[in-house]
Amino acid sequence: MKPRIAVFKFASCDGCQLQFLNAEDELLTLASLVEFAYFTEARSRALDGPYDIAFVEGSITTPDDARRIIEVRERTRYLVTIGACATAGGIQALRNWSEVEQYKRVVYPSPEFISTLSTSTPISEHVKVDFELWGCPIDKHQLIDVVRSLLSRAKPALPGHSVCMECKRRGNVCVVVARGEPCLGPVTRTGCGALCPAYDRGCYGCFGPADDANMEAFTRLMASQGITGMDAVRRLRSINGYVRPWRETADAIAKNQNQND
Amino acid sequence: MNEPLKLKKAALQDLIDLLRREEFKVLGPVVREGSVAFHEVREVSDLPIGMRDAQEAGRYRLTPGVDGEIFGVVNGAGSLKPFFFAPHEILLEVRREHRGFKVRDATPAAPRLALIGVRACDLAALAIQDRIFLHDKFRDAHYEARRKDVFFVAVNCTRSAPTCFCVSMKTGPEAASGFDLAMTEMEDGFVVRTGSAAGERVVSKLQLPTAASEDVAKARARIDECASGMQRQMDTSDLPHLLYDEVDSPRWNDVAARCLSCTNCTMVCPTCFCHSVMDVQELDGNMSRRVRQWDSCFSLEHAHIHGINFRPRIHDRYRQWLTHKLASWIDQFGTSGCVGCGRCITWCPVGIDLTEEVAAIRAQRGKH
Amino acid sequence: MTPYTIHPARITARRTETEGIYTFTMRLLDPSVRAAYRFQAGQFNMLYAFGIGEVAISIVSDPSEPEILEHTVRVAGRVTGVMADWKVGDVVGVRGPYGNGWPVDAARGRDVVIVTGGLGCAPVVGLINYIIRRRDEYGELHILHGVRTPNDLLYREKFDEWRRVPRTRVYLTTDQPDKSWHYRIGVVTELFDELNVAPSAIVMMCGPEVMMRFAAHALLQKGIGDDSIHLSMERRMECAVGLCGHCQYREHFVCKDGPVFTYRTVRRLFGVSGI
Amino acid sequence: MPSRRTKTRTINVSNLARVEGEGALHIRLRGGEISELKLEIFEPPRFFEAFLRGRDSREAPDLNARICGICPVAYQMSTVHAFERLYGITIDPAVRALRRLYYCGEWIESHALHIHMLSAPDFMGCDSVITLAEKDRAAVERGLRIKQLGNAIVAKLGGRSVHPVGACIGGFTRVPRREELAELREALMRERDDALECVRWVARFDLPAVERDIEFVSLRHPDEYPMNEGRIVSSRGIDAAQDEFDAWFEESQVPYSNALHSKIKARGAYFVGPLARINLNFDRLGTEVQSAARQTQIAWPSSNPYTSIVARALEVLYAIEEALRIIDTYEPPSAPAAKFELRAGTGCAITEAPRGALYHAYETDERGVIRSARIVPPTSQNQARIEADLRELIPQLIERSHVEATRACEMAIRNYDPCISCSTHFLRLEIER
Ligand SMILES: Cc1cc2nc3c(=O)[nH]c(=O)nc-3n(C[C@H](O)[C@H](O)[C@H](O)COP(=O)(O)OP(=O)(O)OC[C@H]3O[C@@H](n4cnc5c(N)ncnc54)[C@H](O)[C@@H]3O)c2cc1C
Ligand code: SF4
Ligand code: SF4
Ligand code: SF4
Repeated sequence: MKPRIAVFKFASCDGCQLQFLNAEDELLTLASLVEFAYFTEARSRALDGPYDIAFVEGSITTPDDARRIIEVRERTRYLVTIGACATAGGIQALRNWSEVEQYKRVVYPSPEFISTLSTSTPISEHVKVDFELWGCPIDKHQLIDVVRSLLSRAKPALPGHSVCMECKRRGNVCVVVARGEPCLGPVTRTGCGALCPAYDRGCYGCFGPADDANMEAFTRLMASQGITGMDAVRRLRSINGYVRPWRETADAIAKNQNQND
Repeated sequence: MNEPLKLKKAALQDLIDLLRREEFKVLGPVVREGSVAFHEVREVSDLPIGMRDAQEAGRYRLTPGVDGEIFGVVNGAGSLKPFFFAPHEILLEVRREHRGFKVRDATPAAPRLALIGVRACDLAALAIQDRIFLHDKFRDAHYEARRKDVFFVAVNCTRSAPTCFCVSMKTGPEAASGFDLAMTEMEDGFVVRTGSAAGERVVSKLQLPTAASEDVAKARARIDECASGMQRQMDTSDLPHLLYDEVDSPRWNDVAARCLSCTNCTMVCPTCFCHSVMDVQELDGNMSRRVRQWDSCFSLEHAHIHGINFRPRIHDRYRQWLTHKLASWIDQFGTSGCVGCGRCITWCPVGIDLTEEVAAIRAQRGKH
Repeated sequence: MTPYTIHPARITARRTETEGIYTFTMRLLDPSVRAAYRFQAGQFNMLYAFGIGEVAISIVSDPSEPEILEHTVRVAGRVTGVMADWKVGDVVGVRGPYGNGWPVDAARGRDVVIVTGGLGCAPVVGLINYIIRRRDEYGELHILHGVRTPNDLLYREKFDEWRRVPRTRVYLTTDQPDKSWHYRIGVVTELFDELNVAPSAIVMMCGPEVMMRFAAHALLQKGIGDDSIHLSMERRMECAVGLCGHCQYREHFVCKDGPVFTYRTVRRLFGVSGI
Repeated sequence: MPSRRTKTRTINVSNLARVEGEGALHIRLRGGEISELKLEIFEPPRFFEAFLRGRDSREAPDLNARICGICPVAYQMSTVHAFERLYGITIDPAVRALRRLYYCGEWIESHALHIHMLSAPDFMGCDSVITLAEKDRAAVERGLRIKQLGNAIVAKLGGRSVHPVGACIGGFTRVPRREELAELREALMRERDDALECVRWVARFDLPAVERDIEFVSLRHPDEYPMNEGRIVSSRGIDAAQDEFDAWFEESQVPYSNALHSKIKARGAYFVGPLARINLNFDRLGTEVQSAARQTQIAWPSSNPYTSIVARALEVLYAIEEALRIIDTYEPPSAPAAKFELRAGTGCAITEAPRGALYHAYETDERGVIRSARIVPPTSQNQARIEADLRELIPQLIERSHVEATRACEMAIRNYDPCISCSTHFLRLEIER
C-alpha cells in the first residue's frame, strides 16, 4: 500500500504547502508514490487517518487548534513541521510581545467576537515533532528530499550550519564586507540557497537560527554597523523571532534599552 | 630564451584575442557585486581599469585608482579555487537496474581556461591544492580534468593590499613558478617573462620586442618596493610547534568570543579543501547522484559522528582551523596551508585577523 | 575512475548478532574488481546504501579469503538505519579497502592484549577471529572488555566461545551490574590488576577515547612500550581517501594514516578536548 | 431547530476543499427558504495590521508578503506603491516595466494553479488534479508547464516564487541583465501556445448558464491593462482616484455575521478579480487576446460568475504576451531602486492581485516607522458577493443530492478563487441566534 500523506494547515499563509504544488516537475511522480489522504488545498476527499506522514503548516493560535494538533499527532506516524509558522511560531508570533486584546481592537471593530490565544506558538510546544523543516517558505528541494528519505525509510538529512557557506559556494560576494549591508546570514540556518545576498541584499533570517549561532559576537557586529537598540531588536524579532536564541538576544537588548531609557 | 619582453598596453587585447583564437576561455578579474572575481574577458575594457581596492579586516571597497592602470585591484573575494575544486559538483550517477544499480562517473565539462591577472599568491595556492588533489595517494579525477592545459598569465604585484602578507609566507609579490607568462605592469605596458614552452609559443606569435633595460630595472624596483612596503607580517618561525604547544592558550577563548563560526574565512581561502559528500536521490527513487560540495571545519557537522561531536565549541573549531592552516598542514603536505593572500582577514565579517591571533598566541606563549 | 567510484556487491548472508547489530556477507559483482580485491585485518570499506549514503565499516572476515567480505554493522543513524533492512540478494555498494589495519604481523609470536569498550566494537571481532584462526602463531591472548550496563554486552556467546580457545583469557566488567552479571564490576581499567603479561606484549584497543586513555596509562605502568600500544580511532568520514578533511586528528587523517595509531603517535593529543 | 411542519435540510461542507486556506460552509434550509447560511472561516486572525505598527516601513514588503503564499507579489506591490506615494518617490520606467513583468509572473502562476488544480477538477468530475491527471494528463501537464513559467518569472526577479526577496520600496534590490531576462523567452513562446490551448479547453467546460446582477470593480489605466496603476472604475459608473477608496467603499459588519465585508457605500456587494478586469478593460487586452476571447462564444462583458475561469485563462494569455513585450524592450534601469528620504505621512495604493483589487493604506512617523496600516484583500471584498451568489443558488439545490449540492456550492465559491489565508480581516461567521 502506498504511504498515506496528510497536509494540515494551522495559522499560516499557505505558502509552505503550496511548495508541494510548486514542485511541478515532481508532482505527478509524487502522486504515483504516495496517497494524499488529507490535503484540502489540493483534494476534496479527506480521509481520517492514520497517516504515515503528516506535514503540518502553521502555528497554534486558537484553543481549537491546540486541540486539533493533538488529534493530528495521535493519527500520525511521522509528524513533520513545514515552515517558520509551524517550526517557530511564525510572523504572527509578534503578538507574543504585545497585548493581544489591543491587537484585536486594531484590526476588528468588534474584538469581542475574536477567539484567539494570546500567543502564537510552534507545534513543538504542543506535541512531539519528528522532523522540522525550516524556512518561510520551506525550500522545495528540501521538501522533496525529506519525502524521498522517508519513503526510503531513512532519517532526513537536514543541515544546520549558517547561510554563509551556501552563499560563498554560490559565488556571492559578502554583502557585509563589500557593502556594509546588515545581514543575518552568519546566524541563520542554511536552506534557502543564499537568496538574499544573491539579490544584493542582506539575509533577513527566514530559515531561523543556525546551530550554535554566536549571538554575542553577532550583536557586536550589528552594533558596528550602527544597528543597536530597537533596530537590532526588530531585526531579530521577525519571521522567526520567537525561537531561541534570537528571542533571548532580542529580549536582552530590549530590556537593556528600556533600562537606559 | 626567458629574456624580458615588452607588451604595449594596447597589445594586451592581441594577447586576449590570440588566446581566444586558440580556443581558450579567457578569464580575468572583472567587477561584480562590489568586488572582483575571475569571469570571462573578451575585451581589455572588461577588466577593472583605473580602479583599486581598499581592504582592511572585515571591509572591502572598490575605489577610483590610477588612470589607465589595468591591474590596480590586488584581489577580490573570488580566488582560483572554484575553477578547479568546484564548490558543488556531481561525482557519480547511480541508476537502479534490475535488482542492483549501475554507477557512472560524471566527468566534468572542463573548458580550456586561460587565466589572466593571476597573482603570485594565487599560483602558490594552486600549487598547494595540486599537492592535495593530485600528488597524494589518491588522485582526484575531477580536479585533474579541470586542471589540465590551463594557461596562466600572472601579474607581479607592484602594490599590495594592507591585508596581504605574502612576503612572510614567501609566496610573492613576484610569481616564482606555475605561470606561462608573468607580467609587471608599467605606465605604458608590461614587462613580460615566459615560464613555459606554451608561454614561449604565445610570445613568439605576438612577436613581442625585447624590453629595454630601464624598463626591466623599473619593473624590478616596483616589485621590490611592493615587497618592502608590505604592511602586514606574520612571524612564521617555529610555527608548527608554537601552535601545537599552545593548545591551551587563553587566546583561543578570546577569539572564540568574537568568531561567528560563519565559515566565510574557509570559503574564501584559496587552499581550504574540506568538502562534504552526499548522495541525493531523485524523487522516483531510481536515480541517485553523488554530490560533493565545499564544507568547512567551522560547521558543527564537520566533526560530528553518531552521538559525539569532537569540536563542539567555537574555541575548538577556530583552533582546528588556525592549527591546520599554519601547522598540521605542514606535516600533512610539506607546505603551509597559508599563502598570505589576506582574504580570510578581509572577508571575515567581524574582522578576525590570523596574523594578529598568531602574534597574540606567541606573545602569551608559556605565560599562562 | 574517481576514488569515489562505488562497486556493486551482492549480499549472500545476513546474521542478526543482537537487536540492532547485523553481520552481512557480501561478494563483489564485477569479477575483475573481485579478483583484484585484497585487504588486511583491521581495514575498512565504505559501504553504500543506494541513494542514502556511505559509511565506514570494518571488514571482519579473513584476509586470506578476500573474495568473501563480512561486515558487522551497528545501527546508529541515517545510513546504518537503512542497512538494517538489507536482505540476502540485495545489491549494495562497496569501495575500499582503506586504512592501515591492525599490526598482525608485528604481533606474531608475542602475547596479545585486546582491550575494547562500549557497544560491541566491531573492528576487534575480525582481529580476534584472525588470531584464533592462526592460534599457534601468537602468544597468550587476553581479551578485556568493559561495558556500562550488562545490556551493552552484545556478544555474550562470542566471549564464551573465545574463553574456550587455548591460551586465551577473557575479562569482562561492567559499571552497573545486575543480577545476571557474574563477571567483574568496575571500569575496564580495573581489569588490569588481574592482567599478567610480559612487557613485550602488544596491545590493540578500540572504544571510547576516555576508556583508551585510562587503559593506555595502566598498560604503560606494566612496562609496555607506548609504541606497542595500538588504538583504533574514530572520526567523521565522508571520503575515506584523505580528501574531504573530516577525519583530521591534528596532523593525521584517520582514514589513511589510521584508523590504527600507536599510543606514541597520539599520546600528546589524547586527552586534549576538542581536537 | 428542525421544525416538524416543514421539511428541513442542512448542507454541511465541513472542509471547503481546493481553496487556499481553510473554511467551511453551513447552510440550513427550511421549506424553500434559507434559514441559515454560514461561511465559516477556520483561518485564525494573524494581526498583520496590528504588528505592522512600530515596524520600519522598509520591512513592510517582506512582512506583508507573508499574508499570502499564493500571491505574495500582490502584497508586495500594493505595499511598495503605497509607500512610494507616501515618500513621494518617482519610479524609473524600466523598474515600472519590471514590476509589470513580476506581476505577470504571479498572475500566470496563480491563475494556472487555480484553473488546473482547484477549479478544473469540478468540471471534469474529479476530486483533485491527481485524479484529473488520470483522465487528461496532457491538460494537467500543460497546466504545470504554464504554472512553472509563472514561477520562473517571479523567481527571476525575486529569487523564489513564494515570498520572493527582490522587491523593495523604490524598485528592486537587484535588476536582471538583459541576457538574464532573455533566458525566459523560449519558455514564454512555448507557453503562449499552451495558454491559447488552455483558453480553448476551459471554454469547452460545461459552465452553468446564469445571469447575475453584479457590479464589477477594477482598476483602469489610460493605455494598459491594469496591474499596478489606474483609477478605480465600476460597471455602474464609479470612476475615482485610488485615494478616494474610502469615499466609495466601506468595511462594515453585516447584521447576520461578525465578518468585515467590504461594500460599496449605499449599494452593497461588488465583484473584483479577473472577470471584473476583463469586463471593464476588454479594450486594453490587445488584438490577440481579444480574438481568443471572442472565440470562446462568451459575450463579453459577461455577467455570469462561472465565466471567471475563462477570464483567468485569458489573463494568462495576456500576461504571457505582456511579459514577452517587456522582455523584448527591456533596458536595465540606471539604478535598481530609487533613493528616498523617510518622512511622516500617509499613502495608499491599489494594485490588481490575481484575485482582484488589493488596497493598502499606511501612515508613518518622521523616521519612517509605521503608525497605522490598513489592508483590504480581494477575498474580503468579494465575500458579500459570494454570499449573494450562494443565496441565489441554494433554492435550486433543494432537490439535489448532498454530494451534488456540496459540489455546486463549492463551485460557486471557487469562481472567486477565494484566498482565505489573506485573512487580515476574516472572522468566523456565526449565525446561531
Ligand atoms: C574506521 C572506522 C571503522 C568503523 N567500523 C564500523 C563497523 O565495523 N561497524 C559499525 O557498525 N560501525 C563502524 N564504524 C562507525 C560507522 O561508520 C558509523 O556508525 C556510521 O558512520 C554512522 O552513520 P549513520 O549515517 O548511520 O549515522 P548518522 O549519525 O546519521 O551520521 C551521519 C554521517 O556522519 C558520519 N558519521 C557518523 N558517525 C560516524 C562514525 N562513527 N565514524 C565515521 N563517520 C561517522 C557519516 O558520514 C554518516 O553518514 C566505523 C567508523 C570508522 C571511522
Ligand atoms: S589562510 Fe587566509 S591569508 Fe592564508 S591563504 Fe587562506 S585566506 Fe589567504
Ligand atoms: S580543516 Fe578547516 S582549515 Fe583545514 S582545510 Fe578543512 S576547512 Fe580548511
Ligand atoms: S574567523 Fe571570521 S570568517 Fe572565519 S568563521 Fe570566524 S567569524 Fe567567520
